[in-house]
Amino acid sequence: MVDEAGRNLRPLTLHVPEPKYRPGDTVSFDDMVFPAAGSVARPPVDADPATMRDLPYTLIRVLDADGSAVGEWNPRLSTDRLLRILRGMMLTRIYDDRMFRAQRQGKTSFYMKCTGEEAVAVAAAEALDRDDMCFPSYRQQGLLIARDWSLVDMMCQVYSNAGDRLKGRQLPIMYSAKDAGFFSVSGNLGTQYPQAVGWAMASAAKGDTRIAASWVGEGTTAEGDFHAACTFASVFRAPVILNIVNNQWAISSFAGFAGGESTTFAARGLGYGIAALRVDGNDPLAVYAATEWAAERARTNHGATLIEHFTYRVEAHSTSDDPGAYRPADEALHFPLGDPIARLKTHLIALGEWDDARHDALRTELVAQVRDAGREAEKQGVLSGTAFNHGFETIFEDVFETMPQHLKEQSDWMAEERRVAGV
Amino acid sequence: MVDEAGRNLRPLTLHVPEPKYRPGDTVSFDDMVFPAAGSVARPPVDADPATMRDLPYTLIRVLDADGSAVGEWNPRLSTDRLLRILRGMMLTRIYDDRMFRAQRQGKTSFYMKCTGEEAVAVAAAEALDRDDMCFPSYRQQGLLIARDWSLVDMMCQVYSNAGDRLKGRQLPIMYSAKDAGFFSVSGNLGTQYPQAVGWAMASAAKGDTRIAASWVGEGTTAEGDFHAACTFASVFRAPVILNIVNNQWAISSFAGFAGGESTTFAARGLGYGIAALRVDGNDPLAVYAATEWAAERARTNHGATLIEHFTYRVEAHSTSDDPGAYRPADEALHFPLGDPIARLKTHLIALGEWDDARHDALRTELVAQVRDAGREAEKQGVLSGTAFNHGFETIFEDVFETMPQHLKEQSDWMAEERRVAGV
Amino acid sequence: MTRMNMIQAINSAMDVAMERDPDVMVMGEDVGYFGGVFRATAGLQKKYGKTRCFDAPINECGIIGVAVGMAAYGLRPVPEIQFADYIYPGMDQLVSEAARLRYRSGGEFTCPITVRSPFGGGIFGGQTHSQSPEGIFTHVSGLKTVIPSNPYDAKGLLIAAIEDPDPVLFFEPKRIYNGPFDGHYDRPVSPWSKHGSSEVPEGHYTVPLGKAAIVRAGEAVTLLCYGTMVHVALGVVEEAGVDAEVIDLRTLVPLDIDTIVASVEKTGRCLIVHEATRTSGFGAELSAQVQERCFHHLEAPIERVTGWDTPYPHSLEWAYFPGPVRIGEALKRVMKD
Amino acid sequence: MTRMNMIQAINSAMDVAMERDPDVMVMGEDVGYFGGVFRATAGLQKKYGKTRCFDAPINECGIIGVAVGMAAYGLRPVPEIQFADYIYPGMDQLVSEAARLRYRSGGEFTCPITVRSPFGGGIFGGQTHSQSPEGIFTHVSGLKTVIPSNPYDAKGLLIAAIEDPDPVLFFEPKRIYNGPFDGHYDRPVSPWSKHGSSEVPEGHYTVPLGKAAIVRAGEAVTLLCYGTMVHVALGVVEEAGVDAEVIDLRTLVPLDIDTIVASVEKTGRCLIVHEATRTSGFGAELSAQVQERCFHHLEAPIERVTGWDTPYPHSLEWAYFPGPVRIGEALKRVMKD
Ligand SMILES: Cc1ncc(C[n+]2csc(CCOP(=O)(O)OP(=O)(O)O)c2C)c(N)n1
Ligand SMILES: Cc1ncc(C[n+]2csc(CCOP(=O)(O)OP(=O)(O)O)c2C)c(N)n1
Ligand SMILES: [Mg+2]
Ligand SMILES: [Mg+2]
Repeated sequence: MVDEAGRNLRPLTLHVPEPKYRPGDTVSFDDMVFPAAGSVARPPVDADPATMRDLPYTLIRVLDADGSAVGEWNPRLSTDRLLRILRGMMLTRIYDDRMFRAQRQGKTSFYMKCTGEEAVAVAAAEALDRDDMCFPSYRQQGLLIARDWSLVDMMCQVYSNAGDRLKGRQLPIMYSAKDAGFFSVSGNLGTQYPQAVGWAMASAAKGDTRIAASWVGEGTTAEGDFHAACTFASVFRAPVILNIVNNQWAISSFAGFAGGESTTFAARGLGYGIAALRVDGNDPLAVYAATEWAAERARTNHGATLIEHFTYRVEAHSTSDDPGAYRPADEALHFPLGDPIARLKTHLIALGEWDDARHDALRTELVAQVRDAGREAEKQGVLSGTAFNHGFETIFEDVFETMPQHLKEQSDWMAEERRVAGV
Repeated sequence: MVDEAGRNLRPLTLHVPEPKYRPGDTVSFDDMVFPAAGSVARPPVDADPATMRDLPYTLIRVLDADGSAVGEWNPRLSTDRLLRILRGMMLTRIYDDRMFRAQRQGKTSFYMKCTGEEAVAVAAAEALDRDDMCFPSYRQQGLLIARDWSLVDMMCQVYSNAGDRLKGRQLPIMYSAKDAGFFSVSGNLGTQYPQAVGWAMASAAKGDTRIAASWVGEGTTAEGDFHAACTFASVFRAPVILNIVNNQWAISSFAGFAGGESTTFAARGLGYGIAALRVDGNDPLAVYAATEWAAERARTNHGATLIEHFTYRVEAHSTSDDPGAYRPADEALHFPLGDPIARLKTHLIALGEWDDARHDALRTELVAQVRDAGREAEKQGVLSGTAFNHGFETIFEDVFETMPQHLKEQSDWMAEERRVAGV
Repeated sequence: MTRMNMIQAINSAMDVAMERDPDVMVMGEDVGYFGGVFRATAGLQKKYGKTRCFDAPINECGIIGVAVGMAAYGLRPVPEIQFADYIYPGMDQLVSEAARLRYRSGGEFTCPITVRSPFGGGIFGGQTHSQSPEGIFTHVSGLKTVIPSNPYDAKGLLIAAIEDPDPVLFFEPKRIYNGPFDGHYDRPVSPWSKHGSSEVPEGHYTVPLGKAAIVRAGEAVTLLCYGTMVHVALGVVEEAGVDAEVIDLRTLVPLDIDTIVASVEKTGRCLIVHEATRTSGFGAELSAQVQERCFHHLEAPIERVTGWDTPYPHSLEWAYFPGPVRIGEALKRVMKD
Repeated sequence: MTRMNMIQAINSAMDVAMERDPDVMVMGEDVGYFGGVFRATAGLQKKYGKTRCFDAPINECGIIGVAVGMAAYGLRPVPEIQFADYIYPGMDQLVSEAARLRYRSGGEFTCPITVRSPFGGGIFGGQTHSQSPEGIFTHVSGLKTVIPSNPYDAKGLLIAAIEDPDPVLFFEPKRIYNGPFDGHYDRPVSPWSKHGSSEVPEGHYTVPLGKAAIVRAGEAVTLLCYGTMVHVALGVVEEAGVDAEVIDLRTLVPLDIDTIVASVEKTGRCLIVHEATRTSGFGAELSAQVQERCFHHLEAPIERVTGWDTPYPHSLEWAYFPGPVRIGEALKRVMKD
């Protein structure tokens, strides 16, 4: 094409991202190279973000291939703490497996697993204070488990049963547990991010000492709420940890559709001048260390930290999804950062604090714990399309604190019609 | 405060930004230090953004204190081109002055000046192709003027008069001029940014050669639309130039409320992995050079560029605003980057192509041109609260291409009621 | 003619539109390679290439804003919002931009986009996969709102929407994607293949925007409904043995008020059904207009059967849903006076 | 008691609320040092400090989202949206979050925020400084919508809203900030100081949410209105010499339906006035409810006088505005039958 000015211009083309592999392709992640464990320096928690603009482009790793914890980011955890993290991750996975099966058995409408991403929630929870406030997405059930929340309570929510404190109103896994410092999960992606910043700003305004943390998937970083949160966090130096769980996939769209082809997700932090870390999300010690650093930073009035956790979504997006339609079935197996449970197990064995026998015994114990909880929960009912665990009139409660006249009328109206119709 | 773990914690505090100076303060910008003109290297237009992550933190300047054009970014413009830019900027300022006075004389409801920011629009327009599409904010009237758009047409819009192609529907200065490649200005901040990206994506998808450019203020970068635009621009490598006009103020809020305390606005580009430049917005040659570089980059399929233009809003936000209430009256005088018109004049004089006499003659000519245009426009009416320049029935036109029945009914109804009431 | 369910019909509409007009393109979360979480865009990327059908970042403001820009360029984008519940982040671009672009530019710039979005409940989707926000958009001047109730209409209306020169919201009642649900949640749903309106031409045709369909002629009462509720209403009418005239609105804006008025003038009674919450739902507008225009013909109060004024509950969705019991009782009341 | 205009009354409400409750805080674009583009928050930052009254980044999603988080912490934020036209980018946080937080968490988390926003036209603000979007929010379960029409109510309602345990939208009719505009755009407006309702107590008091005010008692027809239109309606009624009962709704949700029904049962006629566009405006809901509840008392069709179904035009705003001519004509029609 020759333009007005006589220049010979090539036609433009539109770039549409494409993941490396589609179903049927042979997977190899050999080109993914990561810095060695222990190789990244740990700045002081009060460091100026301007002095650590390289951190979003590297990967903080603590556990090396042999299971040794190395480098400045090694959080030097006690064996007790390590075992707590291991237990939390294992319990999360076992819980997921049972609830997934329950959904397949028709006991509920929906379920979402976090397989492979357990460290992101469990190790982070361990690094936070118990009364720090978490604003999770739908894939951080590990937070509740790490905070020893009742499995029965969680299951009752999934079953929308009589024991569900949310009165069957929310989609399964959209937990809410104020006493666990776990904010009500929303179906609308990313909305929790500015809310976490607001909570943290309130805590700061009140001279409190509690901080907030939030989690979104890498796909969700594209939402406007992400930008709102980062902007407010930057402007008001909110004591908040903003986690991005980069598990490579957003339903069927790979991370390239959120900008992952052009840079890292941690780099988003640079744009706002807030501290930004990029972490091996399958390395529980790295997750712990990064969270601890960010928490300390927030708690000492040095503001927000954005953390990208580099991980992989091993299972389907949800029980409604079939990843076989858009990615190779064995892609997860090739993901080079391994499995967080296996890696921590290896570490504990390397420390001489653990062995296969104890590991198997623990698994057996946890399976029993989940099974018992499941039985307990199911006593209070499971979701049914035709029988109901809560009275119809409960749908009018909690719209407002005090039920206004129009809702009372509607409630009465419903009752009367059902009476007349004899149902 | 001692927490559960027995740690002695200091209460958090909320940081609320505060500009350096408030009314009554003595202004000094001596602490603002800028790199010398000519000191910043110019990467090739196809450079990988990863190789130029320093550019958002510096300031591209071409004109030095003596008015010489120096360094790699010197666009080496012909005298004709320099004079065109000078003329465009002067005409813009003179036009602004007249329309501002017209508003004060009660001839219209509202006006917005761009005093001090003329280079950002005029020099950019010169560096774009005439058929590249501009998605401006309300402060880039200079684009229309640089593209030799009819002043009378612009004035008729400001007066909502009989000659207003927009039929008096839009607030003054919300121009629309498709034939000038100037998109309809919106009152909602930032909405034009994703639209520009969409236009650019469409151009690329169609194998066209035209690119898009958009402008927002630094305050507007906080909006979600900014993030949407940058994300799509990054993902689809859209041929678009995303300009941020950092004029230090957003109505009464200084740039710190958009994140300016923590980093530069150009740095936002890093987060998306798109090329990002930071430019002396009062240096017309720097603006030209940066725009030319970004346009070439876009046109050769290397994707989007974010450009921060560092400038200062010399006048009130709009005719509804009184900056004396929130910033020192003389702050503009202290802004260290000078005035774009004066700087280009000095440059032309230094080149030996210009002098005061010619400058004054040009000003006189342009004042006359604007005065004549004003008279011409006013012949077609000015805004009046009680007499109307367009028929009442016109408010029903253009809601849809074909007027649906309900609007016809409403139009008839209005006519009938007015007939009956005798108005 | 071939048998299609709603999804297939919608897919075919986009296929036909893309085939005929190279400026039609499809964009949205998961719509590309995968073909959409409901499979509505299956095969389109393969057939028309990645630059005409592609995944979007998860940003509804961007999806709509970018579509507005593409439309200003001259394309006819068909963006998908994965669930209508997720349309709110894109609200400003719809309300302030798409809807007003023609008006504010004096006709210089136009915005022929069609925003497709599955809506409505009854699938145990909980609060954020069940809402019916159509009423909100009917309040916005400059937008058209279309809701099909069967495969034939879905395809014809969607093609008409894509060809329309102005922005159209096309809400798809997801509960009836696979079959015409009659509101009896305890009974199996018959698939579309057993239903006449699943006979769909393979090629191009349109069902005009702004025209309602009388899906059952009758003399005793006028029943106004759209989407899923058409089938629920028809079921109740059959069971009750009432000679109701059931009108499927198909387009809410512009509304086919003439068909409605003619019917109510004939029957003297009117019942309005929708799934959206009651207060300020589109039923309010229908009720107001019928009352304004047919006042002297009305023999009984116009009634509305709607979702209650609560969020959409997960396990108790059948308590919220305006099902056969409620419609049946309301029908009795409207017929009584 | 002291004389206040609407701005002063609103300012005083926030002052009183902040004084009494350290958890009340104010945030929004330009509300801090500058005191707001309409000066509604003037002096608050100085008096209560920067951590209780501050400017926000220009991001309405953030302003509301952050307020939701602050409310979850335990504060009572009073965010300002500079113009109601700019509320849409914050729509999702309002509709999907603030409005449903109590419900979806079974009462565990609550959201006592009050979103203040100037709305309405008549100030030559063009399309994006003139809109009346209140109808949209009345469709959202879990939100309350409040609109004052005079200084006394403005202060009392705003304090009540701030003290309310649930999210409230508080729309301020900016056309009457300085005086009760009667719709005659060619006549001067008398300042509030000449109006009884500008006598406002300096301290704490509330006007309860959900209670309408009969601002003029009458027998011949019921006139339902709110905000600016209260004064326009009163003017028309006086001029026409009709014995109308004029009801200022004050709160749209929850609606004081009892007061409305009692009036219409008495008068048998009803005229509804609002400035928002007609289709699916709140007038539709009012009309539907009055018809449903007072059908057998109605002697004439309920009429709605509203803004037309167009964007708000700049220079022709008086063509759009439902002024005295239109209300007067409608009044004649409603009285005729
Ligand atoms: C506002 C909004 N838009 C779209 C969706 C539909 N949706 C649910 S999950 C999802 C993908 C999210 O991916 P990511 O953020 O990467 O999180 P992950 O599922 O990988 O944990 C989408 C598009 C939604 N829930 N909310
Ligand atoms: C969505 C939206 N929110 C708020 C406003 C009100 N408003 C108009 S201009 C402005 C300040 C914009 O500042 P900036 O982006 O820096 O541009 P500048 O005026 O400095 O050119 C604000 C808050 C608006 N027009 N749109
Ligand atoms: Mg993901
Ligand atoms: Mg600015």
